[in-house]
Amino acid sequence: MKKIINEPMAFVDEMLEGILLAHPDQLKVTSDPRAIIRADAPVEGKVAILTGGGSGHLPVFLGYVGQGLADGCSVGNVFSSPSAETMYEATLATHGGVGCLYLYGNYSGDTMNFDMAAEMADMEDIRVETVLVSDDVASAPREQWKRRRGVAGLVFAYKVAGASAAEGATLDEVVAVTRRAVAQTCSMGVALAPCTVPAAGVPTFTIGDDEMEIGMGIHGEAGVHRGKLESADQIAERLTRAVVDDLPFKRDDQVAMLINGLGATPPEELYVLYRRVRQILEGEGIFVYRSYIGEYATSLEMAGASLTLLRLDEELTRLIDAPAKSPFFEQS
Amino acid sequence: MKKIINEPMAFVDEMLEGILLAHPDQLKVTSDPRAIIRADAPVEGKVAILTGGGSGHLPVFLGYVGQGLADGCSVGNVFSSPSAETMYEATLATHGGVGCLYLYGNYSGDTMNFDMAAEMADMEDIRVETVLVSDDVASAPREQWKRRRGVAGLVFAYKVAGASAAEGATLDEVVAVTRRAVAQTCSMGVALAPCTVPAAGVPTFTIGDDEMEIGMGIHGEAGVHRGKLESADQIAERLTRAVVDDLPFKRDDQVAMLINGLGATPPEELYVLYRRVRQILEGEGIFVYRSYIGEYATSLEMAGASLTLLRLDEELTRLIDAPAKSPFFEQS
Amino acid sequence: MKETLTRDDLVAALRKMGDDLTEQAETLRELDAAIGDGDLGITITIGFGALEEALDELADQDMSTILMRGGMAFNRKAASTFGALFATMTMRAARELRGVESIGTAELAQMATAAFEGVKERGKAELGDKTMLDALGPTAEALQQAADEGVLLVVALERAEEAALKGVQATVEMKSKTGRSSWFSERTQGVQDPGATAVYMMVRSLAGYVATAE
Amino acid sequence: MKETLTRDDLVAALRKMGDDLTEQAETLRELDAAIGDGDLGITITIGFGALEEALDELADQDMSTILMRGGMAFNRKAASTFGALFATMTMRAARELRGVESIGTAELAQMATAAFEGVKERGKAELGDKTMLDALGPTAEALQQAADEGVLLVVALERAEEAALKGVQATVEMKSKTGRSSWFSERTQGVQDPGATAVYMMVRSLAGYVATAE
Ligand SMILES: Nc1ncnc2c1ncn2[C@@H]1O[C@H](COP(=O)(O)OP(=O)(O)O)[C@@H](O)[C@H]1O
Ligand SMILES: Nc1ncnc2c1ncn2[C@@H]1O[C@H](COP(=O)(O)OP(=O)(O)O)[C@@H](O)[C@H]1O
Ligand SMILES: [Mg+2]
Ligand SMILES: [Mg+2]
Ligand SMILES: [Mg+2]
Ligand SMILES: [Mg+2]
Repeated sequence: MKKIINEPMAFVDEMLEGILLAHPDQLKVTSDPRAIIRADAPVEGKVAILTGGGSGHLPVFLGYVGQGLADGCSVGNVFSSPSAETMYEATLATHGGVGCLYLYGNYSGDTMNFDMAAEMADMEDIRVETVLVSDDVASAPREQWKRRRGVAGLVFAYKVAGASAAEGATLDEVVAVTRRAVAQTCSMGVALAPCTVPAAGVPTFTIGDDEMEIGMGIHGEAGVHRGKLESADQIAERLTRAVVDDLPFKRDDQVAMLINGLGATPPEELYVLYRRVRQILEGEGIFVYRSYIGEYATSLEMAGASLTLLRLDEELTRLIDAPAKSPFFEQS
Repeated sequence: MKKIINEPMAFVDEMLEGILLAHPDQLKVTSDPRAIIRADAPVEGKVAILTGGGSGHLPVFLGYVGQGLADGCSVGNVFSSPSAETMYEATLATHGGVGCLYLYGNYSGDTMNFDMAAEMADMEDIRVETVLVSDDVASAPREQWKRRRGVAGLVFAYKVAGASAAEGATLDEVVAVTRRAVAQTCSMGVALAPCTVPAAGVPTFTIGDDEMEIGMGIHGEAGVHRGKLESADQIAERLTRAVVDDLPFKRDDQVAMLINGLGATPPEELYVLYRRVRQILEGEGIFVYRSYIGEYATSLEMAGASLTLLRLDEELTRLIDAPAKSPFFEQS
Repeated sequence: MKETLTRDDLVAALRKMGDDLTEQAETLRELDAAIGDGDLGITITIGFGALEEALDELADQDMSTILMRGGMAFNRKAASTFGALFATMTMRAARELRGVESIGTAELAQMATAAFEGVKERGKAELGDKTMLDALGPTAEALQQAADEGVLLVVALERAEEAALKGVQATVEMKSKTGRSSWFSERTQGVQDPGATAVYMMVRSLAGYVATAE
Repeated sequence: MKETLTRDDLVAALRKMGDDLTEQAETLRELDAAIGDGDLGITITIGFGALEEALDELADQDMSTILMRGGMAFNRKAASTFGALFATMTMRAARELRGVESIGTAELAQMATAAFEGVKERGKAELGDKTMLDALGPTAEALQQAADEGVLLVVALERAEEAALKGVQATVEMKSKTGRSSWFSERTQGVQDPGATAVYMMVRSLAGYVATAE
């Protein structure tokens, strides 16, 4: 895959430089160039939401730093965890005196580094709680859902946690509602073509010209089914079945729905997919309260898409509906 | 290129079905299934902005139907003009008694069909004025800028025209300010990899694994330079030079800037490109007042990007800053 | 061989034209891909498909209505430069058919001339700009000449086909001055204009119908 | 051949380790690509690069500081599962080095055991889960055994290398139970664990240093 880049090793830092040049009203950097926070951080008296992870997934993770979303983000190399020290810097620069929530995807590199950061914060008497997003149905059976990968479900988690913190909830309250959201969020994806990490220079996986892989992870982790490329309607059927049967989502459930593009798949195709998923859900009596369709969690130029459903209750509905604003996500 | 689609011939209609299912609060369809308009249309006493063109460029064109933007859109097959009759339907369903502006890209298929539609509207005593967007520097020399293709500059044209109409300007006023914006908008793009029209099944062009094409059109129309793929900084230099020297943009000019992704190019790369363009502009004393970075005008899964600059004056600055909201574009 | 075309002939000839052009869609796609955007193949396939479908409904209308509605159906489903110009051609030709019961050389010549003028008005291009005008113009001219000489339809169309072919071949050396391909005008030299080629194929198809139909 | 390692030896051995592992980065990338995400090659290249750079600044510090700061530098630049665990290993091993002037078999055994315990704590995995523990555990055990027997460092490392190799080979048949690869546990069978392989390469590199350095 051809790329518009300079030195592959400078890719992440140059990207960050661009983002900071473009959005100085919304974002600023800390003493650690990889720890980026809200321009108005720290917000005194508000629970700070910290996130982070490898680069290459924009808007995830940095794109969800903003009003009604996260307060800070530590930025790793492409598909690699940020360091413990970066997360610690982001923590110091954003905490508003009432504790921090570390909210990120369940990947061992991130977990290990952010656990180290939390231990460092603890030594400064900053209280840190962690909620891991683990929504990828393909990566472990239901009984072990906490072992699953975190994928596009992150978006709902940010929305809920960020809105709750913005409302003035305590850390315990933010943690509780975010955990509830995460426990009711399921995703399933399909990959059609791989992406290439700039510094690696080779595709993350290989796949036949006429093949697709259901359940592939956003770094190219193997999925649950590889087979001939099917029609959008058949793919919709597979993704919807996997997600609906998992939680399971039931008749009269009210859900927020995300059809997410992985990078190279055009929005037109996402709407073709959305159409059929929506029809199937309606057929099952599952009510789609709010829909997001677009690129919300990508894997560089990977081709493919994912479906995420979040079961709503009254509080989650309010938090999902709340306004939010970042350079990458705006809802009024 | 593999696609998430059903029957290629059903692609556009299924996509529209998905968009209407997803955004019933913002969009509705007319008696012609390809004529899509604002949910609150017609807005009495407001100049209606009508647009349209081939599919495959989302958010262009339909994505800019919304508050402070366009009122209606006629939707063609992929990369093909909509019919005169569709545009006529959209006109009938949106005009608010004070005239319509047809605002679209300079492509002969669209021009011929929309001119036919304007003649049909004229027979109903609906006044229609046309402003063609022709911002692609690569497609004709400066002296003949009205012959140029319309590309990502459409976004600024919608923003300006939509905000002006929303402010209550007359048709003549909307036309005047939109023409002024269009006359001061220049774009230049680079393509790295082609896209495939679903019904055609073959890529729109071929290009070597190590090549790029500067100035290629958004349907794969030949550009002005094909050569070895260069670094992001070198590409930035080429695009910026072409755009700045064309108008030309001068020291102390204030501009709105758009770095637009064509489809497969990740946002990370767009920011790497943005960084260098911004540095060059600053070096020339050109002040970037507002930046848009992302996918605003795509070509299915084409890889590449474009730079657009709009020279601002006081009125244009106000109109660019005005709020706007559609399912694909939100600014508060 | 047909001496004149009746309503049933018009319908049959249009169907044959649809079939013939659709068979050549890939050639047209390739030509358009070389100097345009490659959509002409789809336009032809979808457009003539829509026209043939419309004919099912229109078969008992008068010739003028058949031609006009057929052209509109083409552009409704396959709107494009070519579609709009095709609809313009059929509309203008249809105007010449009002009250006409059968088409001989004189009528066909009038229709072709009207179509040519219509395309000129709609597209604001000139002969030599490397467009369909460069096939349509010679066609109209040859038919007019044939009408003046009073030759049979089959001969007139033989000459028209020849004229269209020469016209289309002449486009190879032209540089595009209008439409999509004019953006890289220099590079269009050496490639035959796709729209002109389609017009030539239409003339050839009609000539074939007249020569062979019983 | 070295009987003990001084501070200069530690620095030299770490540099050699960096060079050796970087040379093998492509192998590690491929293993990680097969059952993980393929970033281990980059992690190794960047991480050891950062470590070697840090050594330039650290060369006159004590051994414990060198090791701890070196590991932190690795993870700062190449944070990842492997990076965090590498930093954990060096930090725990560094703790054992406080006040120590030279490393013999006994000291090395203590360092390895502490590193092993540290990785277990941080990663919450068990032996047999197909992780670096499966190379690190046998290494620590072999070194401890050698220390108990009082053998020379060079012999101890020979045995450790052998144990690590066996450990790493045993991972081939294991199914991953933790980390990225556990998401497709079944399919990981037949592939050698990349992290364990890296640990084995580190042990081999150190054994090579001790065997050949003057
Ligand atoms: N202004 C014009 N007048 C007459 N014919 C034109 C004009 N512009 C383009 N054409 C014809 O249209 C053909 C291309 O048709 P089509 O593929 O539908 O156009 P596009 O894809 O550019 O909209 C050209 O080959 C040419 O013959
Ligand atoms: N919980 C764990 N405990 C010990 N080692 C682990 C653990 N999880 C993963 N590893 C090791 O880390 C290696 C992968 O490292 P790395 O590529 O950095 O991980 P990732 O890319 O998944 O973050 C694995 O091969 C394995 O040896
Ligand atoms: Mg990794
Ligand atoms: Mg076209
Ligand atoms: Mg064309
Ligand atoms: Mg890895």
